[in-house]
Amino acid sequence: MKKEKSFSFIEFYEKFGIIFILVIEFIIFSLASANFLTIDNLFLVGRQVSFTGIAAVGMTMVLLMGEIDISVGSILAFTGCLSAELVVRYHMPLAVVFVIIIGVSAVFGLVSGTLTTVFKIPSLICTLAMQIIIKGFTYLMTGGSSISGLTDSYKFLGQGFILGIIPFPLIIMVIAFICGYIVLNKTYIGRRIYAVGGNKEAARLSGIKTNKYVISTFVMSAVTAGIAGILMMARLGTGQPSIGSDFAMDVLTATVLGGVILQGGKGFVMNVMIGSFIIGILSNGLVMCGVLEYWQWIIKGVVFLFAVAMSNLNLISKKG
Amino acid sequence: MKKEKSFSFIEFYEKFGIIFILVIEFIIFSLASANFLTIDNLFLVGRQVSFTGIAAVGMTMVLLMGEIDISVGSILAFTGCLSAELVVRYHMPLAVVFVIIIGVSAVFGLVSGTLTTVFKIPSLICTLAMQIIIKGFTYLMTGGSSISGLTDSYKFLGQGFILGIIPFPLIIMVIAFICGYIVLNKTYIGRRIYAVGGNKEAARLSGIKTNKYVISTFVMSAVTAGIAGILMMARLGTGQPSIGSDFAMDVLTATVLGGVILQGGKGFVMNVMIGSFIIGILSNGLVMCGVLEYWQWIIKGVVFLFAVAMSNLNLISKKG
Amino acid sequence: AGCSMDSTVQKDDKKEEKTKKEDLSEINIGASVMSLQHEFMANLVVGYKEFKEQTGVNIIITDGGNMEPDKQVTNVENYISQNVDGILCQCISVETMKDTLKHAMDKDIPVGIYPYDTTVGATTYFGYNEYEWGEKLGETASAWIKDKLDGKAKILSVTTSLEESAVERCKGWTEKINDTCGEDNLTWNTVEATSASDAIDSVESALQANPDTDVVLVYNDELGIGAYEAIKQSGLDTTNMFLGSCDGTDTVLDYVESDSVYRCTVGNDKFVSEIGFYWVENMVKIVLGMEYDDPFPIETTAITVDNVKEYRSREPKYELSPEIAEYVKE
Amino acid sequence: MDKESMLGIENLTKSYSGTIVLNRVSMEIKKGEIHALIGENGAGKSTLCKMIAGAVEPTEGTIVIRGTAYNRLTPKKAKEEGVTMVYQEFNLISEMTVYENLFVGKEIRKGIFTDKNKMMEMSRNIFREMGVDIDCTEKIKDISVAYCQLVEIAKALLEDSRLLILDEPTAPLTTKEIELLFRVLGKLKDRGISMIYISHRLEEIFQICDRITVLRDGNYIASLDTKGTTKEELIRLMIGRELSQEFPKRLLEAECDGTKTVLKVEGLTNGKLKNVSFELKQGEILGIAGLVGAGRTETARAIFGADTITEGEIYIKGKKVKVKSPLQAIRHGIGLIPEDRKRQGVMLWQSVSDNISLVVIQELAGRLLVNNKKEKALLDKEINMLNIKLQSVKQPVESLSGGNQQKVVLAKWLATKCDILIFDEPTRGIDVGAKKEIYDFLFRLKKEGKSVILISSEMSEILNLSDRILVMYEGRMTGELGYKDATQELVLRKASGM
Ligand SMILES: Nc1ncnc2c1ncn2[C@@H]1O[C@H](COP(=O)(O)OP(=O)(O)OP(=O)(O)O)[C@@H](O)[C@H]1O
Ligand SMILES: Nc1ncnc2c1ncn2[C@@H]1O[C@H](COP(=O)(O)OP(=O)(O)OP(=O)(O)O)[C@@H](O)[C@H]1O
Ligand SMILES: [Mg+2]
Ligand SMILES: [Mg+2]
Repeated sequence: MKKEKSFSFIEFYEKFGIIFILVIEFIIFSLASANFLTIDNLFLVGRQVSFTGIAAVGMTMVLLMGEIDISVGSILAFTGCLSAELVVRYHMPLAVVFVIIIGVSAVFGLVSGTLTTVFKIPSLICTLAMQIIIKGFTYLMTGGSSISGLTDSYKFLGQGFILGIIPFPLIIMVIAFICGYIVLNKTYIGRRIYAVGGNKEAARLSGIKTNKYVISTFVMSAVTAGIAGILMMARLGTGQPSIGSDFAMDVLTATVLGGVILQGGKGFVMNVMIGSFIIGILSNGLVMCGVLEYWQWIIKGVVFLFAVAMSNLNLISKKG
Repeated sequence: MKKEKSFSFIEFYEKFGIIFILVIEFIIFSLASANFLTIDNLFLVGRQVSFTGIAAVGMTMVLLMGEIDISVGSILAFTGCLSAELVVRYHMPLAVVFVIIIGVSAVFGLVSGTLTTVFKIPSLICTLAMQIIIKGFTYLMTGGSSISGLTDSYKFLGQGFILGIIPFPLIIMVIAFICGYIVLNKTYIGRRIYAVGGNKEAARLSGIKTNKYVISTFVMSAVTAGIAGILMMARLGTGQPSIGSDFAMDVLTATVLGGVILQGGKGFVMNVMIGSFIIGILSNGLVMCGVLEYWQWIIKGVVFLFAVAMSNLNLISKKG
Repeated sequence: AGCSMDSTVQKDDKKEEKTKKEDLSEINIGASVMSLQHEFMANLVVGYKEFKEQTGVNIIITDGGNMEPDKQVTNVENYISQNVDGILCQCISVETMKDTLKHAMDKDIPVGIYPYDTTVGATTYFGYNEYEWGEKLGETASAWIKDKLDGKAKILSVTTSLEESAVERCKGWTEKINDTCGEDNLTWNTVEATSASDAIDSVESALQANPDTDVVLVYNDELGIGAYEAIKQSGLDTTNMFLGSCDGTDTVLDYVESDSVYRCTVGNDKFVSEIGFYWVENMVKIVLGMEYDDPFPIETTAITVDNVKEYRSREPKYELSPEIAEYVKE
Repeated sequence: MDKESMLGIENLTKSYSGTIVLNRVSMEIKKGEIHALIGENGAGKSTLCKMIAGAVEPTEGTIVIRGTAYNRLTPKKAKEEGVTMVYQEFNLISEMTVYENLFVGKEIRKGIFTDKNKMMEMSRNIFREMGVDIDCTEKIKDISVAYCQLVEIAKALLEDSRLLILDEPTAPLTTKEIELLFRVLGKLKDRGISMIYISHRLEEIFQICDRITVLRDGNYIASLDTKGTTKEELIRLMIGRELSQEFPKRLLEAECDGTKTVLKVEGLTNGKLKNVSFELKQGEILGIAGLVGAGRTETARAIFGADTITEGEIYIKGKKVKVKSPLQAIRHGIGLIPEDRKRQGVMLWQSVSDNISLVVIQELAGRLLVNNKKEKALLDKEINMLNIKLQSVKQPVESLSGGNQQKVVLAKWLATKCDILIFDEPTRGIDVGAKKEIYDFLFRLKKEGKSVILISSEMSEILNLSDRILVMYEGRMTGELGYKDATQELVLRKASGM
């Protein structure tokens, strides 16, 4: 088979087209607001997106499997409150709290994953149900009120800066994406995730335990949401049961903007980070420019549509 | 090939298993609450589910295409407010309002459908974006406040009874399901919808304009949501911009409980009606039994999981 | 001919049944709150439960999910169908609830509602309204502006158009401050938020755009917590800054007490859980045909660093009124 | 019985929701032999092999692999025992590259990291060994069916297998690749690897197999040595009766009206095609031959409006027409039976009836409602004519055997009024009996005055059925031959661009 291996703009575009959207946002907002393009503000956005970003790493894996996880918002709230509870009420050290939270989130992921694979409950419905169940537990635990009294060392997780300027959660997000990149693109585990997501039957017949991999991605998604939960609680300085109702949709939007397709098997995790930033900068920029809330909604919707359509340009020209 | 042509429980179960869940609900709630099994209460539930039910007819068609429509909640709110606006401010007669609402909803559906098919934006993201855009328009139109001052003849649409006992919206819902059934299972249009949902490429090569059919289902979904919006507005007696934030998920849950699969091509619309009732009766029954609010969430989640798992029993036993 | 607005299946024997209640545990009260996701409502529920504990009255609590009026309608309809003896409803939208509540009253079910909107014709009302709360916050803020900011201020309102109560409160403080300080001296900005994490994002961004903001007014405590963290983390000089909100929940009282930038939260003379307790007691009185309060008396107070100690000095008290207490003993 | 046993099957039974598809089959495979498994469509060949490979769980029975008995196997377990299978339906991941597909589930690793370079190198080696020119970094979705098949085979060869099962590996291949494949299989056999070989092409069986087992309707019929049997005997065992001559007798020239041009294509050009021109006469069967990737499918799709054309004209019955979509093609009376049945032919989950009546459904419906009587009449007619084996018309197509699925696609198009029919590999994966039915059918169409374009990779089909043969090479027409002048050699030479 002959192949002309020249630089292909289409291919480059398909892979990195999403960056253009980010650049356009930058240009527009820099022109529109004097305070937008400051180091301070950019790091601020960095912190704001890091929670969605961290959870988006796990969500990417779930979407690569052709599944979906709607429960991350509830997990965020639950782990946030639980960690506050553990810190404030039981004075547990940070490391222990971390281990417990990761354990608990992993159990949530395990349940969702098992229900999806073994009981064949479509993941959309399964995680939707998990979402309201976990919400129920959150409120049973907190009685609906927020939990305050965190010490500064805990708050550092959400509010602190490294080198005096880089927000701590942003660093965690970048680490999460790098780990996600290595796992998905460099290890055999990643190859198998793509394989199972691309064609489950083929993967099964190649001797891959598909269920194990699907469940693992749900665990990953829950764990990343759990970590986001701890950081979010630290950032708010309180455990808040009511957060997270739009979280799943934000994470999902970031992931899909990043080019991960819902059918599974296709997507590149580093673009998801860019997707998160597109959303974060848009929210920040619109507030900076003082756009009316109602118009903010409309603009956001239009930008999402535009962004996804742009990154699909090569598809659009195809027939059928 | 030998075949034992006996009555197959599995097959029956696969088709109608969802009814068992409904029966179980009936039994449990009748035992638990004296007020549950009264004609009054059952018709009440009938009215409560009819809004989700009507929109579920359209959603079924969208899901049959392997697509999804998250924007129905916003359409519900928008059409509710717009119809209230038209009635209260412009004193338009009912028929005109209906025509306008159906037209406007159809345009929403047309936009979502076109973005999905022509611009290849995944429908989840596309309708998510449409949802916030339409929400923006709703608030721009109403300024955020509710619109009151409806006359009784309008309110009848949502609050009235036929034959003194059957709620009007329930009748509309039943009609909607019967129409859905006829269109999907008796007409050539339905055949083509199933075909496109089952294998888009094969359908295209069979001379079907696949895009046209996909777009039509989005239009159907938007129009049914629009009709639900008028009825909802009549039931509430006001145009409320803030309704509908969970509507899409409720409709989706009803549809999936009814056995329509998210991959498309498979599902039976009449079971979706049962799915709607399962949700409605659960909400009603739990209140009737005075179950504690947080526990209501947990129980609902568990019942959904159980219901879907049950209707999947035959799948679960299969391998892989 | 077969069309009507009312279901004709009526139970005529219902009324007799209702007049006589031998045992408090036979009484069922339906209590619909706006959304259990708000701390204020969660505390209200604490009061309901306390009352249930003490008397055995059965209280069925529901909420409007994500503040959805249609869910609340469904819940109240279910109460009616369940034949409860009284309904307490904290309306997300009073306009929306009107028809449904009328149905309840048509069936002789006494109804107690928030807000104070007499066009509903309810049996009793909550004695405060959102507008007044907003005004109270505005009053305190105005005093601060005059005192510390020479009567000139840049104000950031944090609210949401998704909730009627938020809109009312925001209107309350805006009008009050404009009246007291004069519109010309003020610059207004608004951001929207529906959760604490939302609030922190929007306030952070707004402060980046307007670092010279002096006053931040938030429609409830939950979002206030987000705004508080945003201000603290912005590193701005807060000596003359004013952050205030409504609800009077514990977490915020802590902040107010610690003399932070959180200067004020508007609350009631009673703790929220107490309100819940006495509010449901009031309804039980109605059911039993006793004398009851209408409107249910609540004083609005602005809690600041000056009076927070005093405000918090007492423990919540849940004391049944004598006539009910007697019933319990029997 | 001189050689050691590699695999023993004892009383293997499989039933799907009450329907027995394999009934107490016992057989034996010896070490180092190539064992053919033949039978009609739906005889249960694939099912039997899938059970051996652990992909399907048997209802009853035992599988003995080199002395170890198993009641249930998993794909993993089977692999560990050295059983490798090339499935009839592809199991490739279309979003992944060729080399990644080769190593799914057995990635070469350094620690937890994959060793990309090593995998690519090994891929290249295996393809070189097979004599296939393929770019390993190409994604599966970008290569044609034939290459997919070669990738599947390469994937199996990479395994350290002792028993290799090949389920119709040659179906999408042309003569050239089949020869290459057989050479590779010969090498494997020399290494002592046993093989089960399924094919509907009996010549192949005689070419490479040592022994043959025949299945019919899920039952074991016989095992024979290749040397002691004949094609006729095999056919008789397979279908339970004699089959007269494989190809139908050509019609006399006079019987068909071969003068009127119904379709004329001029200078068809797009990404894959270069200036393709030809004419199709009424009542003619026009064969198109070529090697894999020659562009035959592309030509068909371009005429049918499924792909865009950048240049060129299409004339139907002398009138210049624009065909921009399949719908327009159908309106002009063109029908296409696509080569990839699973992706382009059928709706797997939908019933046989829904599939067959799909194209004509609007005509079956008065205004809107589908006329059940009319539909039933149509279904009965088509199913009888093509002899489709099924339990009920409401059965999902998924549960039919491959051959019968193909017949469903044929039925769908025969139900239309199209008088120009393009058959792209119509007999791929179809058993001898059914093949003959399809051949007869092509001649019936011809007699009815319909025109047929027949694309096939089976040389004998092209030579025996066509009135004229076009040969393609790399997107171009390289020759046109009358059936009288055509020989296998000539066609092959033109197909190789010589
Ligand atoms: N998943 C399934 N559910 C129900 N029936 C099935 C299923 N898979 C196969 N069958 C049936 O089992 C029988 C045997 O099928 P199988 O695929 O083994 O045939 P085959 O001999 O390989 O035929 P072909 O030559 O057409 O490939 C067929 O009648 C088919 O309809
Ligand atoms: N979907 C596709 N996308 C990109 N390239 C394709 C696609 N399908 C086929 N090709 C390439 O197009 C060329 C022509 O393929 P085509 O299928 O038309 O050949 P063919 O002569 O019909 O061969 P065969 O049918 O025997 O595979 C091949 O090089 C093939 O790799
Ligand atoms: Mg087979
Ligand atoms: Mg081809």
